[in-house]
Amino acid sequence: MPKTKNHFMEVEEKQTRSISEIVSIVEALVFVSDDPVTVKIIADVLEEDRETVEAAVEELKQEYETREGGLQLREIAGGWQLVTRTEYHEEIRKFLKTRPSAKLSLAALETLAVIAYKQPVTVPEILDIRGVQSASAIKTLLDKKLITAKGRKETVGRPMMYGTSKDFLLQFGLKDLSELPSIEDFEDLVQGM
Amino acid sequence: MPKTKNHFMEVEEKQTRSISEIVSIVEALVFVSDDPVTVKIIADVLEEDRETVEAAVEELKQEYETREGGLQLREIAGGWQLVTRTEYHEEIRKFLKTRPSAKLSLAALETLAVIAYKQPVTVPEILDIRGVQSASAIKTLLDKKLITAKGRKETVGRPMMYGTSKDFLLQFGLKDLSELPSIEDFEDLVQGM
Amino acid sequence: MEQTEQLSFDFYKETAQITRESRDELKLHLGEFNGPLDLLLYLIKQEQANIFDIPIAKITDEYLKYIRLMKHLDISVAGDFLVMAATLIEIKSKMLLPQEISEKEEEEMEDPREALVRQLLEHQKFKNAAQMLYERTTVEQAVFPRGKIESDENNAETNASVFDLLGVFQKILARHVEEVQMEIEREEISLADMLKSLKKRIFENKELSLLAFFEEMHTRRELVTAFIAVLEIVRTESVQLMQTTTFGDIILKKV
Repeated sequence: MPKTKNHFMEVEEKQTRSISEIVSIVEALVFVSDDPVTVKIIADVLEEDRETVEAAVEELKQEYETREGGLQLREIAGGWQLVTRTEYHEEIRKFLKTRPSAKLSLAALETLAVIAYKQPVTVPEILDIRGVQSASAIKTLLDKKLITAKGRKETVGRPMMYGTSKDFLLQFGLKDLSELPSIEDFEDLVQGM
Repeated sequence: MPKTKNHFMEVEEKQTRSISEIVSIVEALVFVSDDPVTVKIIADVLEEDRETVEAAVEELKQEYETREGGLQLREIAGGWQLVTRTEYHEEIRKFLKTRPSAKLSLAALETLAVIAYKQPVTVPEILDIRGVQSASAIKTLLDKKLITAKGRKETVGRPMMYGTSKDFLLQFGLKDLSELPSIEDFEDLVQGM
Repeated sequence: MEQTEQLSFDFYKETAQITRESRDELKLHLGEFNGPLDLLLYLIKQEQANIFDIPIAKITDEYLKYIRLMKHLDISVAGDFLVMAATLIEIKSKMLLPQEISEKEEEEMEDPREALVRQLLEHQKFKNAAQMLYERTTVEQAVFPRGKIESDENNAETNASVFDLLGVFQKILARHVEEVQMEIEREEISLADMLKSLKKRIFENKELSLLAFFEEMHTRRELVTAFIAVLEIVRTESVQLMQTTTFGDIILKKV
């Protein structure tokens, strides 16, 4: 529809976006971005001029204000960002709390993997394998009762040893520790059964 | 604005959200959630009944469709999710500087098709249908979390059974497994080889 | 210069992937996808034959011709092809047998090709299903979820299964090996850095096993640096060397 005349150059073809199309693209870009997006970046990506993009952003902002929906477009730190409206913060907070808590962070998961496969294992040994401090991950795992202390190791400093708990078996659907897939199993799978 | 009369009870206060308010809250919740949100969760958080929330979701979906902006509300993997419209994928990709993510190999896709339609299914059964070893394809699918192990089959060798995961639904834009076209639908094509 | 011309696989046409190597050698590259069933479907199509009435002698000959081309194959893949070759030869010979129909068996006589045809049809169905998935994923790749927002940070969590656990563990091991290699390859650790880390270890744990500390070193150079660092720290800091038994481990202890 925007192609009203013949274009001789590729570049010119790109200029034929309607303003409402540009508004839509701005919305999509702001939505997918992790950080606030500047007009300049959008203009560069779309190869549109700054004024056009500024007008589009302004229109989008107006649209969100008129709609009075759950979201708003706001300018922050020199860029644009989609956020929820402040009115609904209570519901949002409540919702965010309901998210399943059985999930583990990657750090915790890594630490758990080391403990599961190397148990009983001490904190310095875990540090050695993971290459990073695991104190907070270990605390999380203890809190979630996925691991338990298994006495002290008779070595310098008598560090505490850790192993997996019964809850660990339950949560990962294992009858016992022997049901943990072995690394060799995995290799077999790769090589063909 | 919705507070037109005096309320004597806390509980009643919660019931006085207007439908447009609920629509807005649904939008905010869907936006903040990092996974598709079910009507049930929203209903629980808002302490509204399911039907009300369903109507609100439907209205929001209509609104997005009418607006024809950069975003769409869609049902996927049993929940609702905000995503960009397909039209603007080139601009978004350029903005995110991502190339289309590596597509699955044909071997992996074929193996995935067998698993999707025959689940739970074992490696020997997959071999039977595909006529080739599928070990590396299965490993790829496990790595990409498109399939998961579903326990062992009580037969000779107790082979592992596999089925599709929630990520599978997400990646292929399916509400649930019943949305897969039936395998018989593909039969007609056979004759036309 | 070896130039490899690759004719890529076309999803919509069933052409086997052919890699042209140097020295006029044509090699059929049979990836996992183009298994024996695919090759058969391909040959049947080439011959414009009816899948329900496969000219088995002709197709078998063609099939074996291809098999002969496959010299440098992955053994497990080649195995699948050889199994199919055997099946084809068996069917072919059965069909060549004079049709001695005993009265008893007459009703049960089955076309020797039947099982194969069933398998081919089943396979073709799933190939079509794979194509459907391919189309779906293409659409899905044009759709993007929102970027990270603040509430995600408080909840940077992943779901876990036993396989995740194993996968993660393997990655840690791989990373570990990599780090050790990198340490060997990169410039040796400086005395200052060695001192710093040694100090940190002693002050955090109050004491440190000298043996354990030395065992962490990956090269002779590092070991020497570590040794100098220990001497230095005993000289300049309030740290003592202690040995509990005559040949026992030496402990670095904060005074």
